[in-house]
Amino acid sequence: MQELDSVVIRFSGDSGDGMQLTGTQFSNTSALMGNDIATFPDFPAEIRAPAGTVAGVSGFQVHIGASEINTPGDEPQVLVAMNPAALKANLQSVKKGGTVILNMDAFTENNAQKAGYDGDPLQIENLDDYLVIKANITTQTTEALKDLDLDNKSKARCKNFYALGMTYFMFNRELDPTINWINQKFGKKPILVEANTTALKAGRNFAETLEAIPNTFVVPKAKIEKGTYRTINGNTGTAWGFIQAAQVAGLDLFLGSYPITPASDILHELSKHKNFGVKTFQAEDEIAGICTAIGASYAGALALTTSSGPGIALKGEAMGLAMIYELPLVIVNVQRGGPSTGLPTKTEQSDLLQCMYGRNGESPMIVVAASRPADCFEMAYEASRLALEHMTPVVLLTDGYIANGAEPWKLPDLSKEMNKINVKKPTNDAANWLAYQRDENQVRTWAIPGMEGFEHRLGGLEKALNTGNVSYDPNNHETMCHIREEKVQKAANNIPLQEIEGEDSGDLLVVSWGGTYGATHMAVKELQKEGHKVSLMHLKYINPMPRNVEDIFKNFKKVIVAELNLGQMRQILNGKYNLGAKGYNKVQGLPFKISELVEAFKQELG
Amino acid sequence: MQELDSVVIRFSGDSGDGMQLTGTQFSNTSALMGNDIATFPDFPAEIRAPAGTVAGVSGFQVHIGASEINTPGDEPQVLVAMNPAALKANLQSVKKGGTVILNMDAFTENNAQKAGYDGDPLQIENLDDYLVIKANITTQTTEALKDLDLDNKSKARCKNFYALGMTYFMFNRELDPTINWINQKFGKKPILVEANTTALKAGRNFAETLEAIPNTFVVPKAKIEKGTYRTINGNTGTAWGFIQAAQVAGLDLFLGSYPITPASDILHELSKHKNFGVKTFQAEDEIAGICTAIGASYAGALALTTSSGPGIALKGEAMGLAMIYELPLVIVNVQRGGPSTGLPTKTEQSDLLQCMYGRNGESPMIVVAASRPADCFEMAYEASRLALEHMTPVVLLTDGYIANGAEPWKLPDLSKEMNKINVKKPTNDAANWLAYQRDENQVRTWAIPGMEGFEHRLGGLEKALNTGNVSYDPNNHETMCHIREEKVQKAANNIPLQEIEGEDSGDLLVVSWGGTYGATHMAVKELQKEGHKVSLMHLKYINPMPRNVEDIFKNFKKVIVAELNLGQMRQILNGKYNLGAKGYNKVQGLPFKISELVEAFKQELG
Amino acid sequence: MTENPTYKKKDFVSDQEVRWCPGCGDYAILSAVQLAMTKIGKKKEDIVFVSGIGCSSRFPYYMNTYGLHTIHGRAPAFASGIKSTNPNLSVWIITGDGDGLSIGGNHLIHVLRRNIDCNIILFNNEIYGLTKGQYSPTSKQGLVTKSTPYGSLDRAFTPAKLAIGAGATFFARTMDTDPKHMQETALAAEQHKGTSLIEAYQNCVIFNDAVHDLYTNRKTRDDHCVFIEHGQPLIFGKDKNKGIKLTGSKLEVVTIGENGVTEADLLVHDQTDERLAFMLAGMKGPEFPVAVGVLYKVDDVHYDEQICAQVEEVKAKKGAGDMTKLLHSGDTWEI
Amino acid sequence: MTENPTYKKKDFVSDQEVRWCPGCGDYAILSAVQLAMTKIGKKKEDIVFVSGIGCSSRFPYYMNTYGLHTIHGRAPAFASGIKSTNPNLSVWIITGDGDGLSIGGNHLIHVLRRNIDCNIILFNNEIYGLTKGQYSPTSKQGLVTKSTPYGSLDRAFTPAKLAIGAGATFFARTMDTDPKHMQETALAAEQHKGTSLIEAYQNCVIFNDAVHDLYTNRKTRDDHCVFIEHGQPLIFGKDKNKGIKLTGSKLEVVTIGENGVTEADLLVHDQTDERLAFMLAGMKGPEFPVAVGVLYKVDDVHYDEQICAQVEEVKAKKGAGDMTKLLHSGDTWEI
Ligand SMILES: Cc1ncc(C[n+]2csc(CCOP(=O)(O)OP(=O)(O)O)c2C)c(N)n1
Ligand SMILES: Cc1ncc(C[n+]2csc(CCOP(=O)(O)OP(=O)(O)O)c2C)c(N)n1
Ligand code: SF4
Ligand code: SF4
Ligand SMILES: [Mg+2]
Ligand SMILES: [Mg+2]
Repeated sequence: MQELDSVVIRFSGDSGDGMQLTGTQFSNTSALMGNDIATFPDFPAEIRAPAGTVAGVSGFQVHIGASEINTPGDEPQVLVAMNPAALKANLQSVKKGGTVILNMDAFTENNAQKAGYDGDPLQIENLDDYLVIKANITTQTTEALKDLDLDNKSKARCKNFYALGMTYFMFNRELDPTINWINQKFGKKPILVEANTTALKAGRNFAETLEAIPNTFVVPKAKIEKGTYRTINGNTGTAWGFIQAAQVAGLDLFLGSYPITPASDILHELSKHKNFGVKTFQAEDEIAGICTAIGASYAGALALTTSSGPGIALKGEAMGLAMIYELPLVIVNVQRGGPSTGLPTKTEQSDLLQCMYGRNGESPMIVVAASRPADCFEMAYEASRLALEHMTPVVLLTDGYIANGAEPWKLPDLSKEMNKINVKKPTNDAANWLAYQRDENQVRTWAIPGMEGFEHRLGGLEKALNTGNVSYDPNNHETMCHIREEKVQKAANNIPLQEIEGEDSGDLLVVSWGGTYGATHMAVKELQKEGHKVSLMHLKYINPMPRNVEDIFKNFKKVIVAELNLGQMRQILNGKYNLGAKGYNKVQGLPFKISELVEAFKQELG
Repeated sequence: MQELDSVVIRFSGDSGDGMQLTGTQFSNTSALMGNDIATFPDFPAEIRAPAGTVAGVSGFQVHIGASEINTPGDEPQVLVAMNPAALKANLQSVKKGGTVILNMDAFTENNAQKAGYDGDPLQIENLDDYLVIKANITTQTTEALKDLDLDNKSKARCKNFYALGMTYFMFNRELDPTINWINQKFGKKPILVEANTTALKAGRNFAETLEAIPNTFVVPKAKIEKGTYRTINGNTGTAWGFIQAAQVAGLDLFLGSYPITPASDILHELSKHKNFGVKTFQAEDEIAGICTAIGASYAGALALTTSSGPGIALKGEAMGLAMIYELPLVIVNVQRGGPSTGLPTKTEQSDLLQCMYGRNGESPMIVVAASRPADCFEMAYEASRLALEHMTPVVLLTDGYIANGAEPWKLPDLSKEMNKINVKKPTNDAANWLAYQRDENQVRTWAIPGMEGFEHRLGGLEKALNTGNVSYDPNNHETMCHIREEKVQKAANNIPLQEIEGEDSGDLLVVSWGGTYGATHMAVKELQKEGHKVSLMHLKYINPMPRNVEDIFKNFKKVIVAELNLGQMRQILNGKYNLGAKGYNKVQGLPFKISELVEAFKQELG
Repeated sequence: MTENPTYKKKDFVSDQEVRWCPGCGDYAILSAVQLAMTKIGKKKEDIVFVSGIGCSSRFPYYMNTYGLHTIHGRAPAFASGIKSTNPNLSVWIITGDGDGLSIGGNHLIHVLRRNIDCNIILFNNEIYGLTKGQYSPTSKQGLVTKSTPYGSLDRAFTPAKLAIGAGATFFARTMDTDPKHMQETALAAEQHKGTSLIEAYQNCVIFNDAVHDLYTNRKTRDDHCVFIEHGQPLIFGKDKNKGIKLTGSKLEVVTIGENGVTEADLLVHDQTDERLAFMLAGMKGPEFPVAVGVLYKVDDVHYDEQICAQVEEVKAKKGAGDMTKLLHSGDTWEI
Repeated sequence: MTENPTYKKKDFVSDQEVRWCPGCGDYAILSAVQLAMTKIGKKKEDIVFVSGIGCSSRFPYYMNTYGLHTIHGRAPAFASGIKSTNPNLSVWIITGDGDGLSIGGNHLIHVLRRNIDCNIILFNNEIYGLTKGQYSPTSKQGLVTKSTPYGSLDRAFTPAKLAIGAGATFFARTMDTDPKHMQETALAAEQHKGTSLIEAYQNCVIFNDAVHDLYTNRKTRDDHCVFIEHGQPLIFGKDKNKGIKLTGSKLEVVTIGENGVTEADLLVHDQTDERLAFMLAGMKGPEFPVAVGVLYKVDDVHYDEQICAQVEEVKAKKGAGDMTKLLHSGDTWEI
């Protein structure tokens, strides 16, 4: 039994093979056993692409560790390949020397062909560098279940638990968490409880007797902060963060949304929690999604709209309206691979400029971004807080990677750890109230229908200072444009100062933002260990930026901006601070690997 | 009779007073008499705001000169005010020492009140600095027409021609062009021909006998380039430029559009010219406008869509699709005052960033901008040429000011002065044709339905190199993103090098773009005359920029970017070239005044 | 419920100057609606007017209630959000034939489908007024406008047919020249639970003058409109001697007293009959009178009520939400 | 006209692998349409398939014709541009209940209004397939889906009613389990000049399995569908002994031979009768059979033809455009 600091495993098979479930079980069990984890579910683009094809491969990568884990890992050390297509899609990314577990039952000629192999995959692929474990997973599963009163198809469907059992043996995982889960999930169908449990145990037992597994491993508990933990993915965290904000603010929560990958799960999650006073409105399109939300905001709810790139493109006009109304609203963009329909199930950070500027006229908006799955809760809360306290729409950027990826989350103590939210209700002095009278932060107050004496009309035409009546006065227009810009900039006083990881000065400042934190953090840490004078500035507050950002830049010789696009944050920073920063950019629909970042930053260090 | 180099006159009255017509007549007559001119129609925001109110004032400013005229002038020297509201709205902008012609019939207590005067306007306004000419224009008009068989209301409606007649005397304008126009316009109703002609003459005669006009003026012919001239406004020029491009390319022209101020006139103008093979499709909304145009482009037409800011916001998703399809398409944005519904009838340049970035994903697009009314023809042509030759959507930016403003236009010799247009039809080798095979400029070819053997499908999902089939391959995606960006940048080889006005080096480089050319040109010229080392770089090709732009910057100590927004071009230039340029910005819904620019640039010069 | 104050019309007049062209039909509608507001039994602060963009859509500025002037075509969506958040509000949507049927057609049919309890007044002047006169989806084919100098090519929508086809539960027709009928129709709409769509024939004096003249002019109105009422036979004409008869799926104009036709032969209006409503919706001049009044009214579930009920149901079932519990739900572990 | 080549089904099969879930109803529709293409008398290069986004909207990739996979809901607009540019093309729109009726509802009703000569196949599976199972505007109220764990609240559209209300000139219903009927319906649609809307009941095995089972299952189909034909009485049932009777505006299911009912008492289908079509559109189970086949077909002007005709008319009137003349029109002067 060998002790490992961390290990990366990838479960891969056909869309129908249940790999997402298998990966999730492995992750959750490991988390419960005290490991730090990070996961990367990698869906095929189509619903059930033809069985057996590479396009139909569904993967789930999990990284577990005895120390801090921040990414799902660059290269899997173990690949479970349930069919030839899974082998074909993944082998090149497996670490040399790693283990490959194959379900030989699926390695038929027909399947090899579907996967695009022109012959026997085991001959065609060079497997010499790997430890290959061949198992007839399907037949062994059916065999293990032969006494059960189930049809063969249903029996074969348990093969993922059999495979899971094998990995549980290999990495000394406890079976109980998964058995508990099976009981809960299939409680009403005892036959399925028995089938899956039996398959899991059979897989484990088979592995134990298998000579091919020369070694088993143990990944000790991670030394992480004390507390109560759960695993969470970004979309769930986002949904919960909004519920919490509504609770703290004492408001109902309203979501107006139209389904789109990879944002739909926020809608799904919120729909489950109507007992929190949550209303979800599945609108006829994205425009109606945001417009119902603006209506709800006018009527006094904490209002949201959620979407991804193409849907956000449709919301631009209404976002501008919310901005000139000066009503609180959160717009979530779970970014995916663009342009156009692009790569819907893949990740990217290429909607930054769209969110900053994708509206007519001078239309400034607060923009924030979550850094990792477990940060989505906080940033959804922060987005809500800023929207309510500054009476403005706020864009929250996440991405497909952190939205679907899961990691352990130390549960916050809600009574202590959350900022207060100061809702801008007017005082009772209706007679002297003006809709666009502002406080020192240029924030107006929020009077809602039902409040006697505060009847007022909002519109998208330019407004007169204070009264908000329609005004075509040239100077007033200029004043209002400046005020709206200033209002957004003043939110800088209401956000944390920018932290940097590492020294305050040095040779290279790495700038990253949003969902890439795990990778940039690890890469910079590695370089720092090697003695390089590198620090990391990871931005979560994008507009306005924290007040100290400009000063931080001054103390570094070079700046490099790493992002999953062709240089959008770089364009903003260079334009604003004249940095002449270089970029490290990737647009492959995939998250950064730590190794590629290390290399790129080293190169920039010279 | 005094000779003037130039003069600025503003006709102003109630929306129903016919001031747009009066101003246009004065302009056209002056142009026909050999002056250079520039006009600025200034509409009220509402259709017929309540008669007599300031909101209902409709103005038309015209600048005529014996030398080059590029703007409608900073301050009118003559104001014709048909009612108290017109006086109220305009007096503060009239040059001290100027002439104010008042229609005393309209200066009733009631009208004064409607205009917001709390008493007699002539007492309240300090008119000491002006030469005030009071005339009972309405009653004198009806009097002059007393013998005509017309009701009094119709007679009174001729008062604008009476006022026009007065100004014609004052500036020694010929009556014939206007009388000809009246004949054409009212030919079918002789009574109206007579009424208006009589009013015009009566006004002229009245002015001649009027002691109050101490002096008349003459503005000699301008020394302008030889040729045939006509007046043109920007929207008409834009429409005609597209027709010309379609003719040269040998294609039908298709416009898919939805009406919106101030872009609708392009739709109206194109609708008139169906005999050029122009099809105009008034769609159900802006999205359908662009989508019908993309469909038309796929089917082989030169396809356009026209709109203004809020409508462009709706087109973002489809623009991204056209971009990934790589089909030719021109998107015209006649910019107006934003954000949101904003100031629909006013001008601004605040949609630049929206046009550059208002789409999800990495979605580069060619962007060009017209510099003045008479330039719209050429830039519409250029936009079409670039779209067709580079197989890409192209955004053409104009604005409310140049769209509605008119100036003389030296008619081009169509057989010589226009660039050829090289349509990218594939050769006949269907068997070896691939939809996304490219030439050295990364441009693919355009096969259209009806062509045998070229059947192919386009989609918004990422495409495989060359074939265009759907591809989820990570590296292919990155390659394609780079290729699409490169394709746009390569268009830099197909546009003119950037010219600068003035020396190649100096203390200050003024950068402007789009519809502000008249003002920045005049301001820089003035400073150059004063001996300052200032040059002007006026950009019409925005993405890509001409290849020599970066080098030009290097030779100036300072750069200032003047634009009608809060600094959008500045953000782009600073981000791209790390200039640290300052900006001179105005967001009042109004064009620049030369004087304010001169002052701003002087300040920057130190 | 506390007693509602008694309102006068002027209580609903805002401090903003009304800005439409002199003679525009919008004035009469505004006035009728302000009067109707005094009678609907709602407090001023519980009324919201929501509009899109267009001449007609300036309406909310002139109502001394809560209001939103939104963006072009989207008013039904804003209203849906408002009403779903606070079903106690009386929500009124003001839209035009361009705003509601061109760019906003989808939101209109979807609000009808969801049957959100609000009232829509569609100002149908068969033209785009605010943008200075382009044809609209209700313009008659062949109309010469700024954008169709050679005549428009599109077939026109009949709003009533579209609405009923989309599943409307209330549709009524009225006109700017009959303010009393307008007022009554507004009241009927407010009383209906679910989406009430009122088509108001409105005259644009500037860009499409007299387009509804046959139906709205007092001289010709009685001969070209049949004012329908639930349970009453369809009788019209200056002399109240014309009527509508139904045979199979065919409608027919008949004269009472001619060819043996008596009142008993006439079609009796049943406002709850969707198919009948669809037939009446399609009647138009000059052969037929247009049907004015409530063509269709039927009760059905309305979304805004349901969305609130569902929240209460789930609360009752699962208990009010407890965030700490939610965080700790499922698998957690201690470090 | 040159002779069209004779095609086999495989001529319309593209080189792209078909990617739907095993058992998805889309396969049958694809196959039926490929067969129909061999019979419409159009050259392959003159056919264009245009779709939005959804499982069904992958369709064009699988057709070896010209094609556009566009953006969500907008296919009718793209098709309108294509057809207005080149009316010689046979243009087919493929859409889903989400694509065509939710986000794309407006474009759908407007293409119907303009009556552009194209054919629309609406794959109605009453669910959003591609985004993994949210309810759609045709989902039955109360449906439990990913986005409605406590049941959906919206009332459903009946596509046929919506279409007829919008002014459709052709509406037909067919189903994935009857490929022959599907094929015939496609042919009838292509023959119709104007917009032809086909609603195809389609089964989504994964997210809404068997939703149309009553109508599409071979066992129950005959008792729950009435296959209508122009000029024929409405007879259905396994034993061909049931029929539909019309009294006033009320439809009724009757049994031939019972209570003295004979075939002569039955309603005879008249596909040109809009009001009748609207009635038939609304029939649904279990009380009524659904009407399958061509519910409505009427001839009217179609926009694409008109837009081209107008160009020709103006050319004839004003002569082909001459740019130099245009530049010199109106006032010009020499310097
Ligand atoms: C997104 C957008 N597109 C277009 C416009 C321009 N626009 C304003 S109102 C209008 C049509 C108005 O017609 P209608 O709804 O019939 O109202 P009416 O003015 O006739 O009352 C249009 C096209 C706009 N303001 N916003
Ligand atoms: C602008 C935009 N919004 C949302 C989506 C996500 N989306 C894709 S298909 C779809 C619905 C598909 O349902 P339907 O049209 O019924 O087609 P089906 O998959 O059932 O065949 C949605 C919501 C998208 N691709 N683009
Ligand atoms: S343009 Fe027409 S609709 Fe608009 S205010 Fe004037 S008359 Fe009324
Ligand atoms: S999800 Fe449903 S509709 Fe989509 S391919 Fe699968 S079975 Fe067909
Ligand atoms: Mg209208
Ligand atoms: Mg569907």
